Amino acid sequence: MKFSVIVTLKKDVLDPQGKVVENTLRNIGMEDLKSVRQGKYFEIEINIGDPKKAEKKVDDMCKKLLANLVIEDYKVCKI
Amino acid sequence: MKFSVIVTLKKDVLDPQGKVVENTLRNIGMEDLKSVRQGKYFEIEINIGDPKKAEKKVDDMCKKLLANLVIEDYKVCKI
Amino acid sequence: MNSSVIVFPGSNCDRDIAVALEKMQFKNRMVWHKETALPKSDLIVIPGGFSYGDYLRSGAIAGKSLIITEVIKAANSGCLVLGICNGFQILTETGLLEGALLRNKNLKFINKDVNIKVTNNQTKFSKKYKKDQVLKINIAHNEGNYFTNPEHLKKLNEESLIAFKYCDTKGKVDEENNPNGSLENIAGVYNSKKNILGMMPHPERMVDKMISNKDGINLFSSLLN
Amino acid sequence: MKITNQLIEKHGLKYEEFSSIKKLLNREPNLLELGIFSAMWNEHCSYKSSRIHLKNLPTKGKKVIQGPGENAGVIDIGDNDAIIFKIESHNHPSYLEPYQGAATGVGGILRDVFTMGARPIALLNSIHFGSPDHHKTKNLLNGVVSGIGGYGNSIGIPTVAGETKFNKTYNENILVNAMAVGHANKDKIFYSKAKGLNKSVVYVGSKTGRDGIHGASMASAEFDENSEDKKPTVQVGDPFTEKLLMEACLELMQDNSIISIQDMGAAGLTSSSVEMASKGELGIELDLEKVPCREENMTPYEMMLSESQERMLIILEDGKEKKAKKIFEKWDLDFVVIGKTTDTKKLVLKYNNHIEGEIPISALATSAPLYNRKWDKKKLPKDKVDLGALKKIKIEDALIKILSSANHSNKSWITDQFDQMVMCDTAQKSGSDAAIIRIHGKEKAIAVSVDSSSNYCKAHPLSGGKQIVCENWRNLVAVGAKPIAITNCLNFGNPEEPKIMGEFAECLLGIKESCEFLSYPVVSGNVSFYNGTNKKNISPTPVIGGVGLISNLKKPMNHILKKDSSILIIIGKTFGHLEQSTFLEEVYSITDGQPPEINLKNEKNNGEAVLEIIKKDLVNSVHDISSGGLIVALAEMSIQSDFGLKVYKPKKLTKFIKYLFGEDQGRYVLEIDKEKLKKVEEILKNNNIFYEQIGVTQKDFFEVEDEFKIDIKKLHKINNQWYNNY
Ligand SMILES: Nc1ncnc2c1ncn2[C@@H]1O[C@H](COP(=O)(O)OP(=O)(O)O)[C@@H](O)[C@H]1O
Ligand SMILES: [Mg+2]
Repeated sequence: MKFSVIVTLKKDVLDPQGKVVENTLRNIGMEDLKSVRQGKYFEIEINIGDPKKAEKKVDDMCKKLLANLVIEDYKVCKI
Repeated sequence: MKFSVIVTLKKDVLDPQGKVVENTLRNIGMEDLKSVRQGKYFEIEINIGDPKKAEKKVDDMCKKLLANLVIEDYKVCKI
Repeated sequence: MNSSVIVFPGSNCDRDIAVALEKMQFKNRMVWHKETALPKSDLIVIPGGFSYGDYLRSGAIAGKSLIITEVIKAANSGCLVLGICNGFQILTETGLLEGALLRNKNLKFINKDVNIKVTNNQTKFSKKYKKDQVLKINIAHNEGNYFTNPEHLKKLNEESLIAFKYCDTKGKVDEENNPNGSLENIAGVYNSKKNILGMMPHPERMVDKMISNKDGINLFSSLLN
Repeated sequence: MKITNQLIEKHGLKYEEFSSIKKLLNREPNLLELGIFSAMWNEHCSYKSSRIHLKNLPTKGKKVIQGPGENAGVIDIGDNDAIIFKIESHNHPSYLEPYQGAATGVGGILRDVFTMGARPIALLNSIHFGSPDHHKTKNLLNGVVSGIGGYGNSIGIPTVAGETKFNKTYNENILVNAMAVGHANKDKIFYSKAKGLNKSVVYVGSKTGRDGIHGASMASAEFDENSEDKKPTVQVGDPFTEKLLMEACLELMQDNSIISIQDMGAAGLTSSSVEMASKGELGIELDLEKVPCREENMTPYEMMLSESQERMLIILEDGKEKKAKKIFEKWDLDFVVIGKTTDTKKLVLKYNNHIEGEIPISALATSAPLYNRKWDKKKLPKDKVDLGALKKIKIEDALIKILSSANHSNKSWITDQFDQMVMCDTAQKSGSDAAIIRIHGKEKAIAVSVDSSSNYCKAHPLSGGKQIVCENWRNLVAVGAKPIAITNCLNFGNPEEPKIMGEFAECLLGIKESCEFLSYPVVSGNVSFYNGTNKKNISPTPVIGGVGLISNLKKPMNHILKKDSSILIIIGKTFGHLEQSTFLEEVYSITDGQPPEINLKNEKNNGEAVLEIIKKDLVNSVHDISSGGLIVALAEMSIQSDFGLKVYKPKKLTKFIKYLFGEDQGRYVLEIDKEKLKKVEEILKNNNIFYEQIGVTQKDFFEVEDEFKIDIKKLHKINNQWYNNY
């Protein structure tokens, strides 16, 4: 079973990377741009048949390693 | 209009970061794990009403800046 | 010999390279990235550092700056271009050099003195070195893992476009002496016309005995005549 | 809004403190004002528990240009050159988010240094983690090390020295102390004291966000049901912006535009504006709607208490705004005049022309609480360790055990992650007793080192405080530098407990005594209390950062053995003090007993003789003897070099183990050419200094006479495996 995990900085946390990317996109002529936020993406394959259990496991991974909940949020999706 | 962009390393490019995450997850007891690949995630908001045009613009951003096509693939999704 | 050092926001080896160039009697100028014209130069150097914080990908954003179009023009008309560390990354991002620099294999920043071998001593950058001479040069990078496609790699080898390879003190090239995971231990490459050199090691750090050694001197003196 | 007891408590204020606030204002404060008081009156900003003790430290000296009280200390190194330096803690944020916590720690201390007009030339750090077995340690180690590197490498300032220790006392509370050292022209130093009326107060740097707002989680009109997403967060560092800010400030400092400048550190806009006004005995008025904000709808409360990084406040001379603005625009940074200086001696905060808060500056600064907290003295522990009763261990095995331990393993796994060479003036990198940084374009250099020894301080704070200053001094001497001054970061537990306050008070007395005797004044520092959790306090850990001068750098001195068959001598007397030693801790897990005694007179004489010997070029390598004793010092010398050595069995011998592993203070090992020995002995005899020949260098093997012989390649391997296997 395959999941995607997206880890992004919490709303009020400074995102210096996103900011620089945003400015650069504007500078190279993308004027219609409103905003960019950057995050991390993981594609996780797991050997568990039961979707509920599998998702629970991936959720666990996020909490334990992939995201630091002090500054980050995460989202898990089955793909 | 909002889009998500996922940039991942091409299949034949080594992903040491994903590998390390994978090993670490195993070490902390996630035995059912099959594989992890890591990538970048962008959330892009854009002031264009026409979805086609907007998507085209985001695609442009990927080609021009967000992805390095020598080593990376990307995927754009409306969200 | 006139040289220009391009300074991006976040460049941090710009002073170091300027000191080395001046020590070697180059007439050097610093060029701010927002400038739209280059002063007359025989050599353009893109220095090390973290241009734009290395955000997104190292070198990616500097590769889109105003001055870069001028650098490309100059390079295409034969001007010598040297990219060191972040400069190498920028050169690959602009396409002036093929390939890409990935994260170091161990995922860590690496700063240490490593041995590299001069694999081609027939270029304007290397003619003062002996063939296969082993140099001890400092590296300091997060993304120095050189990668390219098989066709290009073949071309690099066939046309002697590999400038330096990581090796041991005796010149042996193997996995154990590959600090960052680069393909074939590549530490630096030329374009096909050999007027552009990109390298991860920092020759400008090796021009002063008190601080390190003088193994970088001959690169600059090669360029002088 | 009504100020409830709960609100007061959430702001970390005691009820008595709240009463004083009401008295000082002659009324109840509003929420904004309460927040400002809480920021200025907390331990971190007000030093309310520590001030009366800090006062006793020696802070003056011939070479001191500026002692404690400014952003950083300033010393004179001759020829119009000044060195500006300071150390600071970032312990709690680093425990929550090791990468960002450590990174922003580095960023913060750099700002303290370049605010004063210095270009930073070196970074150091002192990092303490819990036991390697603790489940959090590995992740914290990885995060902290890459965070320190991530910031320093990116901004392009070499990280050249530090210390890394593991001890279970830090299991729930790691220490991350960062030190920055900068160089300035003596006549171009900038201070925070405001001067003149109606001068522009300018905000420069990054925009303000809701980072690290104290107590922002509490309920209030602004922080209602949605307060969950406004939870206080650890700041994210942006070394890129800091690099721009640094270059922009240094550029602006070239002429005479700046009256006063102050970085926004803890308590951001609040502390910076109050500090400037307080020092200048002026008032300050801010128009908060002008503050550049990152988020929408930020309230005055949030703006004043935000701890967003990479920001500065500047008071400009009249008519300089345009020129200054141009510089900041060149570097893509915000530059906004947000207020002016006034003669009211008040902090007046306006938002869209409406006064939101008004507080006398003195109420926030000079009238802040000052406590003389109760403290207990700690007696010198009596318990003598009975060596005879311990299970026998072979010297070789003990040495191997120590050299392969987490605390004594080679640190290159860490230091390879730091750019140590950028700026091309690092003449001596990590790995030696002290790092050496050349002053750019000149012949002279400075040496820097940071040190701590919490075991000694825990056993007997007074001796520990004394010892650590001496060890730091010794490390500078060992590379041939004349020690000039120190900065200190005092990491302690909860000051409200008399025992902890006692540790603090006595460590400081010890520090004072050594500093006075060695003419080694304290020019800056930082206090970090409340290190610990659930009533468990960390061992007292004062960290000393020292700077010394090498007036003519010919060749950097270090402890790498240079030749075969040279003579090894030890300077200073060996008694074999084993209590509190690495030997007892690593081999027998014994951690009680007394720390070694300090003899300041010998310390000074020995050190001065070593300096003379180095200066006269009579010695090949020098190493001070610290934790692990003589044999560990010798092993370190040969591990780093291509030579082995042989240690003789001493003639007058009580116990070989004590001789080899004892941690008597004030000692050095010197490697000397045979031909130069006489000259060296002359110097030592003339100065009445105790010394012995203890061995000789040789090829390939590390050998202890009649005991064992081990290939140095093997020794090297033993010393280099811990981190890679962890
Ligand atoms: N976190 C660190 N950052 C930089 N250098 C470090 C760090 N930890 C240790 N080092 C370096 O490793 C060497 C050995 O450290 P240490 O044993 O504490 O030395 P000493 O006992 O002489 O103070 C020193 O050169 C020190 O600067
Ligand atoms: Mg030492």
